[in-house]
Amino acid sequence: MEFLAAGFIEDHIVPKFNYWIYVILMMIGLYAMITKNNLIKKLIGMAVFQTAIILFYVSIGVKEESGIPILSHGQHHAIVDEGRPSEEVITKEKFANPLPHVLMLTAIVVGVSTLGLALAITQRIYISFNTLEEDEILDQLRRGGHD
Amino acid sequence: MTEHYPVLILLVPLFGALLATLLGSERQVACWFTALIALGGSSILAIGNICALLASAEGELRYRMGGWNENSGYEVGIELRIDMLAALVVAAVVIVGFINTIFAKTRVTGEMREKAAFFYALNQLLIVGLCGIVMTNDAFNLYVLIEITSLTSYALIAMGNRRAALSSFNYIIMGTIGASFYLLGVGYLYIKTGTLNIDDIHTVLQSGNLWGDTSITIAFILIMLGLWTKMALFPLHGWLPNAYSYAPGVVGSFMAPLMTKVMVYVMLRIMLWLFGGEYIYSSGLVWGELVIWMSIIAIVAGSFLALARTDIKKMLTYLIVAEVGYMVGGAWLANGAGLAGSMYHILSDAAMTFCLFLAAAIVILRTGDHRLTAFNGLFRSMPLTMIGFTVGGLSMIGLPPTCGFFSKWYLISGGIEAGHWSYVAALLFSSLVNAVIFFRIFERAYFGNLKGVADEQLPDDGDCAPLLTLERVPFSMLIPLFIAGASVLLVGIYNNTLVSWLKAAMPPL
Amino acid sequence: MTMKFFGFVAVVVVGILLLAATGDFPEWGDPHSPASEGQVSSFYIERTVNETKVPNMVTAVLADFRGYDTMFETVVIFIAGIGIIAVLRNFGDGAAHVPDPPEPDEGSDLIVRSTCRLVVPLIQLFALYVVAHGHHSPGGGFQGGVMLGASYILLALACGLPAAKRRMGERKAITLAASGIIIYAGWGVACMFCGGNFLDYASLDPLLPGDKAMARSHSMLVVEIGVAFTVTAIMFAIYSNLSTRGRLEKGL
Amino acid sequence: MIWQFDIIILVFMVVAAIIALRVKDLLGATLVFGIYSFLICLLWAEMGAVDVAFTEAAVGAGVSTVIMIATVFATARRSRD
Repeated sequence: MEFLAAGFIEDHIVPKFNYWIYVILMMIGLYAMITKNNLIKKLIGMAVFQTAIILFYVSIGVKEESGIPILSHGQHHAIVDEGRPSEEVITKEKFANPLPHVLMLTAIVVGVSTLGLALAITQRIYISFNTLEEDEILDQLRRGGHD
Repeated sequence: MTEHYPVLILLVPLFGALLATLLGSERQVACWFTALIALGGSSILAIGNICALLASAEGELRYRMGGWNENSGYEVGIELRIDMLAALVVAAVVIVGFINTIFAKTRVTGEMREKAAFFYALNQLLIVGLCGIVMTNDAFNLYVLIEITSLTSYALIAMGNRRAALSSFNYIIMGTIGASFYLLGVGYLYIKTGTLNIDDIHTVLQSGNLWGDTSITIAFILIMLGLWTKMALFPLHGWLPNAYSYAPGVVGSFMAPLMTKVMVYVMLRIMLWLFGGEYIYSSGLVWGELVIWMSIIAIVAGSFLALARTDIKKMLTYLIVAEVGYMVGGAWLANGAGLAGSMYHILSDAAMTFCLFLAAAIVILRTGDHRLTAFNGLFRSMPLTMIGFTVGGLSMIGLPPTCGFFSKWYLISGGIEAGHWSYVAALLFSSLVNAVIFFRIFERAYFGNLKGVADEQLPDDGDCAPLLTLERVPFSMLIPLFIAGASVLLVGIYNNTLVSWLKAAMPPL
Repeated sequence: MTMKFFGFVAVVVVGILLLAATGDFPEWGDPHSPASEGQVSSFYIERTVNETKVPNMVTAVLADFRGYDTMFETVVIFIAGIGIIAVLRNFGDGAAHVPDPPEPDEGSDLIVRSTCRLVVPLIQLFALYVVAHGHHSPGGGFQGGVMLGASYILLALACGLPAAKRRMGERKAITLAASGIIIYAGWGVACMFCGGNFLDYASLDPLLPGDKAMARSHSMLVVEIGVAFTVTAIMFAIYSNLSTRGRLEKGL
Repeated sequence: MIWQFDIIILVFMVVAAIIALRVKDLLGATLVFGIYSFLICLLWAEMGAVDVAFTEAAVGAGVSTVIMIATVFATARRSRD
C-alpha cells in the first residue's frame, strides 16, 4: 500500500506538480466565488481563479533547460547582421515557448479590466445599499417589496 | 475591396465608438448620428459580404490578419473565416444593432444624459465584439472577443437602477466562470495539439487520432460548460432573467436577441468545426442523449417559469431560456434537419425576440407599468405597437407565415428523423404554453379596460417613468418595431433559401 | 449553508474532472510536448528574427503575428475605463450629495510630497524606456503604459487628486485613451491602403526606412505607443473614479 | 527553471490565497492578495516568462492592489466572512 502511494506520487504528482497546484488554486478561487458572502471577497476569489488559469498556461510553455524567449545580443547580431541562417544559431530547446506568454499577457489585461469594472459595480451597490454583504442586500430587497 | 469586407464590418463600428467617446456627451445628437452611420455602413458591408460569398466558388472567405500565410500547414497568425452561417449571423447582429440605435435615441436622451456618449460607444463595441466572435477562426481570439462582449454588457446592464447593478455583479461572477472554463478548455486543446487555429486543431485531432484521450474529452466538457453558462442553458441560467429585465430599456432590447444566439453559434462552431461531427455524434452518443434531455428540461422549465411571471420583461427573458433549449437540443440531434433548424432558429429567434422586446419597451414606456396589466385595452389605444407585438407573439407560438413556425418545423422534423419523441413533445408543449401566454395577453389587449396612464404609478426605481404622452409613440420607435416585425415575416417567407444556404455551409456529418 | 454545500460539491466535481486530465498531459517542462515542439511554436522561435528583426519573440508575437488579438486587448482596457465611468461617475446632479467641507486636498506631508516629486519623473522616464525598448528586452506598450499610469496614481496619492487632475484631466484621459486605439487600428488601416491586409505591416515598406522586416519592427513600435497611450489614460481614470466613488473630488 | 524554487513558491501561493480569503479585515485581505500577486510574479520570472512577470508586477501587484484598496476605503472595511 505504502509502496503504491509512493509510486503514485512519483509518477503523477512530482512531474506534474504545477498542474496539481493550479487545480488546487483554481478550486480555492471557485469555492470563494460561489460561497463567500462579501462582494470583495468574491472578487478576490475571482482573481485567484484567473491567476490559476494563467499558471496553467505559463506551465505549458516551460521546457527543461529553457531560458527566456529573447535572443541574446550575439545571436541577434549573428542572424541580422552576419546573415547566418537562424536554424543554425538558435536551438529550439533553449527558449521557452513564447505563445503561452503572449496569450497570458492578454489574459492578465482582461483580468484586471474585469476586476476594475467589478469594483466599480461593487461601489455602486454599496452606494445604494450601504453594505457589501450579499445576504443583507437581498434582505433589503425583500423588505423593499416588489420583485 | 471586396476581400476586405469582413474586417471592415468590425472596423467601422470600432471607429464609430471611438469617435462617439471623442465627441463627448455634450454633443449627444452627433454621437447618435455617428453610431447610426457606423452601424448603417456596417450593415451595408455585411450584406455586401453575403453577396460576395454567394459569388465565390469555395463557399467561404478567409482573411489573414497581418498577411501571415500558413507555415507548413499551420496558421501562425490569426485568420477570419466566413461561411454562409457566419455571414448571415453577422448580418443579423449588425442590422439588429443598427435598428436598435434608431430606437435608442428617445430613450437615451431621457435615461442617460451625461453618459450618452459612453452608451453609444459601449453599444457599438458590443456589436464589434459579437461580429468578431462570429467571424474569427482562432480559439484564443474567440476568448478575447467573448470578454469584450461580456465587459460591455456588464457595464451596460449596470447603467440601470440599483437592482441592475446587483444583477450585473452576479452576471460578472457567472460570466467569468463561464469564460474561464472556455479558456481552460482551449488550454487543454493547445497542450495536446500545439495550435490555436480552429481548423488546424481539427486536423491535428484527426491526424493524431487523439479522440480517445481523457484530456480532449475534458477539454470538450469544459468548453461546453463555459459556453452553456454564457448562453444560459437551464440549470446555468440564473444570471439571465434579472440581468436582462433590470437593464435599461434600450440595452435589454438588443442584448436579449443577440447575446445568447451568438453563443449558440459559437457552440455550433466548436462542435462541428473544431471537434467535428464524427467525434461529437459517434463516440459521444451517450452524452448527446444527455444534452438533449437537458435541453428538454430547459424548454419545459423555461416555459413554466415564463407562464408564472406577471412582469412583462421577466416573462420574455424566461422565454429566451426556453428558446436556448430549442437550439441546443436541435444541435445535438445529429442530423441535417435538426442542425439546419438550430442554425435557422438563431436567425429567426433573433428577429422575434427583438420584435417582442421592442414592443414591450414601448408598452412599458408608455403605460409606466411593467406588469401584464399594462396591456389592458391596448389594441384600442396603441394599435400599431400591438400589431408589432402580435407578430412577435404569433412567431413565438409558431403560426405559419412567421419564422417561428418554420424553425419549429425543421426542429420537429429533425426530432422525428432522430426518433427522439420526447424532444418533439417538449417543442409542442412549449408551443402550447406560449399560446397560453400570448393569447392571455391578446385577450387583455382586446377586452381589458384601458386605464388612465397615471392612475397607478408603481414605486419603481425610475426605469419606467412615462416619457411620452399617451396619444402617440414617436416614429423613431415605431419604425424599428415595424422593421423587426417585417423581418420576422421575411425570414419566415424566405426560409427555403436561407435553409438551403445554411445546409451548404454545414460540414459533412 | 446550502450554498456552502452546493459550492463544495461543485468544487469537488470540477476538481476531480481537472485532475483526471492532468494524468494525460505531457510532463511539466517536457521539451517534446506537442505544444512546445509544434510547428507554430517552432516557427515563432526560429523565424521571428528573420521575419521581423526583433529579438524579443514575445513582443513580436504580441504586436505582429497576433496583433489582431492585441488590438482587442487594448479595446478591452478601453471598455473597462469607459465602462467604469459609465457605471460609477457621478456628474454631481444628484441632490443627495452634500459637498465636502472646503478643506483643500493637499495630499500628504512635505517629505512624501517632495520624494514623490523627485521619483515621478524617474518613473516616467523609465516607463518610456520600457515602451521603446520592448523589442530587445522585457517590456512593451502595455507594461510601460501601466507604469506611466502608476506614476500619475502616485502623484494623486502623494500630492492629492487635484494635482494629478491638473496634469491628466478626465476629458484629456478619455481623448488620450481613444486616440491610442485610433493609432493602433489606424496603422492597420494604413496597411490596407498600401495594398496589404489589415495589420500587414510589411506593406508599409515603401513608407518606412529599411526593408520589409524593418518595416514590421518599426510598425510594432508605433502600435506599442498606441497601446501605451490607452493604458496610461485608462489606468489613471480607473483609479481616480474608484478612489472617489466617481465624484473625482478628493482622493484617498 | 529551478524546480525547488518552483515548489516553494507554489506552496506559499496556496497559503497566501487561503489567508487572503479567510482574513475578516478587507484591507488585510487586499494586502495579502498583493503578496499573492508578487509571489506569482516571482514564479513567472522563475519559469522564464519575463514579460508576463513584468506585467503581473505592474498590474497584479501594483494597480490591482491599489484599486482594491481604493474600493475598501470607499466602502466598508469589515467583512463577516
